[in-house]
Amino acid sequence: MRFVLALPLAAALAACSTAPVPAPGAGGDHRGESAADTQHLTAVLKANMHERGQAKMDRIELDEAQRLCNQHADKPPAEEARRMEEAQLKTIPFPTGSLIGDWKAGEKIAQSGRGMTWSDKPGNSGGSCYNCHQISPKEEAFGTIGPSLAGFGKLRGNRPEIQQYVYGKIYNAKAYNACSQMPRFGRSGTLTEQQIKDLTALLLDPASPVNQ
Amino acid sequence: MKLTAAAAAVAVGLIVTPAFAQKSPYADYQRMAAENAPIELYELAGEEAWKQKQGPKNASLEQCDLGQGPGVLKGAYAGLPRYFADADRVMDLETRLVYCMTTLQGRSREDATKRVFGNADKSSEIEVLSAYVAGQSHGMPMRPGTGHPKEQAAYELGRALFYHRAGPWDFSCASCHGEAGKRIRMSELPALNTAKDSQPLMATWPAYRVSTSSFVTLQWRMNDCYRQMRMPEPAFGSEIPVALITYMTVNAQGVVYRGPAIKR
Amino acid sequence: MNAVRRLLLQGAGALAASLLAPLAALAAWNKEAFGAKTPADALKSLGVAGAQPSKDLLIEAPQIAENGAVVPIEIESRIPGTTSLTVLVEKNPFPLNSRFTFLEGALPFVKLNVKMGETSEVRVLAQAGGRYYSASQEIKVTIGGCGG
Amino acid sequence: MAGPMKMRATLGQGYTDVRVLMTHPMETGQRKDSSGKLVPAHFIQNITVRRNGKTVVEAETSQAVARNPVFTFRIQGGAKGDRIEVSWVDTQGDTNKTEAAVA
Repeated sequence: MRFVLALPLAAALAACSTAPVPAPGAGGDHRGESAADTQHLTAVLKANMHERGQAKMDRIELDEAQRLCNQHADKPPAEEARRMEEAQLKTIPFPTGSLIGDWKAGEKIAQSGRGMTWSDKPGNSGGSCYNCHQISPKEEAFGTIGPSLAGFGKLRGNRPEIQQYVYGKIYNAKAYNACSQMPRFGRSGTLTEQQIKDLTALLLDPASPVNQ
Repeated sequence: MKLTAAAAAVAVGLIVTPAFAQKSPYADYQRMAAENAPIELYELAGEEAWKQKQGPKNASLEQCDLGQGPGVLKGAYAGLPRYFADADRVMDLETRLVYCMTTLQGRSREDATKRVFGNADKSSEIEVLSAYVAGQSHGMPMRPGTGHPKEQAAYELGRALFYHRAGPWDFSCASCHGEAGKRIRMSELPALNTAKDSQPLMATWPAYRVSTSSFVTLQWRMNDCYRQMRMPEPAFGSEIPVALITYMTVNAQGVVYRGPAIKR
Repeated sequence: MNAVRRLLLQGAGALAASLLAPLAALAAWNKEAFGAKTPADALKSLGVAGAQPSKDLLIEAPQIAENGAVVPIEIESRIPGTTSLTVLVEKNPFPLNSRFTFLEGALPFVKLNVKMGETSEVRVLAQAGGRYYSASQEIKVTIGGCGG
Repeated sequence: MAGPMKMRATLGQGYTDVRVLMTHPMETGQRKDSSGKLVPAHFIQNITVRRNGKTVVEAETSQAVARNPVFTFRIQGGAKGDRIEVSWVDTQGDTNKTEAAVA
C-alpha cells in the first residue's frame, strides 16, 4: 500500500501495512513516490511557483530518468537501473576524434558556479565542479559531495576509452549511474561540446595540474 | 543518579552544540562573529515596525496572534509553524505576519509582500519583524505543531518535496542536505533530514548573513535554495516553503532556540 | 578642519599641543595616515617609530576567517599607561584601519569587526609613556571582503 | 537620516562594558553597484564615548571597519545609572548618537 500525500499522516500510517514510518529527524525517511505522489508534487510545484528569468515553468516537468529515480528513491532495482543507463547513454552525441580540449579553459569552467539559475543570463555556464569534487591540488576550497578527482588521469591514462568515459560522464552522468546526484551537463544544455572537451582535458591531459 | 546527570549533560550537549562546530576550521570565527554581530539593530527596527500604525485600518501589529494569543510574543516563534484555525492552514512566522498585515492593518496581500527580501542597504519589513519576534523565543525549546491533521500533512508534503528531484540539474533539497558530513566548496552541509544536523540549524534562523551583511529569513533561504536548484521561483508564503520549513522544524523539535544568530 | 587642528598644524608650541591634544582628537581624522598605501607610510604619518614587540599587547582573533567582509578582533593592552591602540591590516589597500585614544577612565580595550581583502598580518600598536609597542597576528581569509 | 543605533552598558568586574551598534554602510569606495557604477566612499570617521558627560574614548575609523559597526569598549569602575553616550560623525558630515544608563 503506497503513501498518498493528500492523506493526513495518521490515516496514512493506519493504512500502511509495510515499513513503519520513522520518527521525524530519525533519518531513513527517503521513500519512493507513487505515480499519484509524483502527480501531486508536480501539481503543488506548478500551483505555487512562477517563472523567473531563464527558469521557466517547464523545468517542473520530469523526464523519464527523474521520474524513475523519484519512484525508486534513487535506488532502482538492478535490471531497471541497467535499462535506465542504456537509455541515457543513447542521448550522448560523442564527437569523433580527440576529446581532449584545453585544460586551462577547463579549470576556469570547473571553477565557475554560474549558470542556469533565474539570476544568471542564459549561456556562459560553468560546471560548478569544485562545488562537489576535489580536482586540481592547487584549489583547496573544494566540496566533498562527489569523489576526489585528484590525479584522475595519472591513475587511468588517457586512452580513447577513458576519454569517452569522462566526456560521457560529464555529458550525462546518468548513463553510468542511473540515479547519480551529478547533473547531466550536456543533456541539460548547460555546457557545450567544447566546454566538456576542456573539462575532459583538465582531468586527463598529462600537463594538467590534476595529474602532476 | 550520577548516570542520569551524565546522560542529561550529554543530551544537552547534543542539543545546544552545532554538530559540526568543533571540527570546523571556522569555529572560532563563527563564535566571535556571532558575539560581535549587529543583530540587535534588526530586532530594534522590528520592534518599531511591530508598533507602527499603518494600512487602511491605521493599526499596528501589536494584536497579531502568532499562536499564543493576540499580542503574545514570548515563545511565539518557538511554537511555529503551526495550524491556524482562522486561516485554516499551517503558517510559519513570515506567512503569519503577512496574514496579520492583511487582517489587522487592512493591507492588500500585494502591499504586504511587495518587498519581502531586502538587502544590506535596506532590510524588509518582514525581515526586521522576524528578528524582533524570533528574539523573544531565545532560550525556549522549539515545539512546532504536530497534532493537527493539516500539520501532519504539511510535514509529509515537506518531506516529499525535500526528496523530489526536478529541474535541469536533477536536484532535490536532499542532493545537498541529504547526507551528513559533506561540503560544497568549504561550506559544511547539514543533513536536514536528521535531528542531529537540523537542530543547530533551525535553532539559529532567522539570522544575520555575514557574506551579504544583511538579515535573512527562512522564506528567503527556501527561495534561494530553489534558485540554486535551477528551479522556477516558489511564491512567498506558499505551500512549498511552509511545508519545507515545517519538515525541517519538526525534525529539529525540542532544540532550544538561540537565535537570531549569524550565518556565513 | 577646525581651528584647533589648524593651530596644531601651524606648529604651536609643544606645551600647547599636549594641552590641546584631547580636544583636537574630537574632530581630527588623520587623512594622510588613513590614505597611506603601505604600513610603513601609515606609521610615518602617525609619527610612530621604533615600536617594540610586546607580549602584554593581546590580540584575540580567529586564525582563519570565512569572510573578509566581517573579521572580528579583540585587542587589549596590559602595558601600564596605554593611551592609544592602533589597528593596521597590512595587506589592505589602505592598511590603517582604526585608531583609539583612551582618556582618563577608559581601559585600553576594544572589540570591533574589520574588513580584510585577503590573508594578512593584523598589527596592533599601543602607545604608552611616549613609546610604542607592537603585536601582530596573521588571519587567513577565505573570501576577501573589500569589494563589497 | 542616519539609521538606528543601539547600546548596552553593563557592569563587569571593575569596569563598565559598553557595546554599541551603529547602522552605517561603511562604503569603501571600491564597490560597484548592480549597474556597475562605483559606489562612492561613505564611512564613519570619528566616534566619541562619554561617561556622565566626560569623554573617555576617541576613535578614528576608516572605510575598512565592517558595515554596521559593532564596538565594545571598557571604562574603569562605574556604577548603575551612569550615563553613557556614544556619537559618530561620517565622511558626509552626518552624525548620530545614542545614550543609555548603565544597568
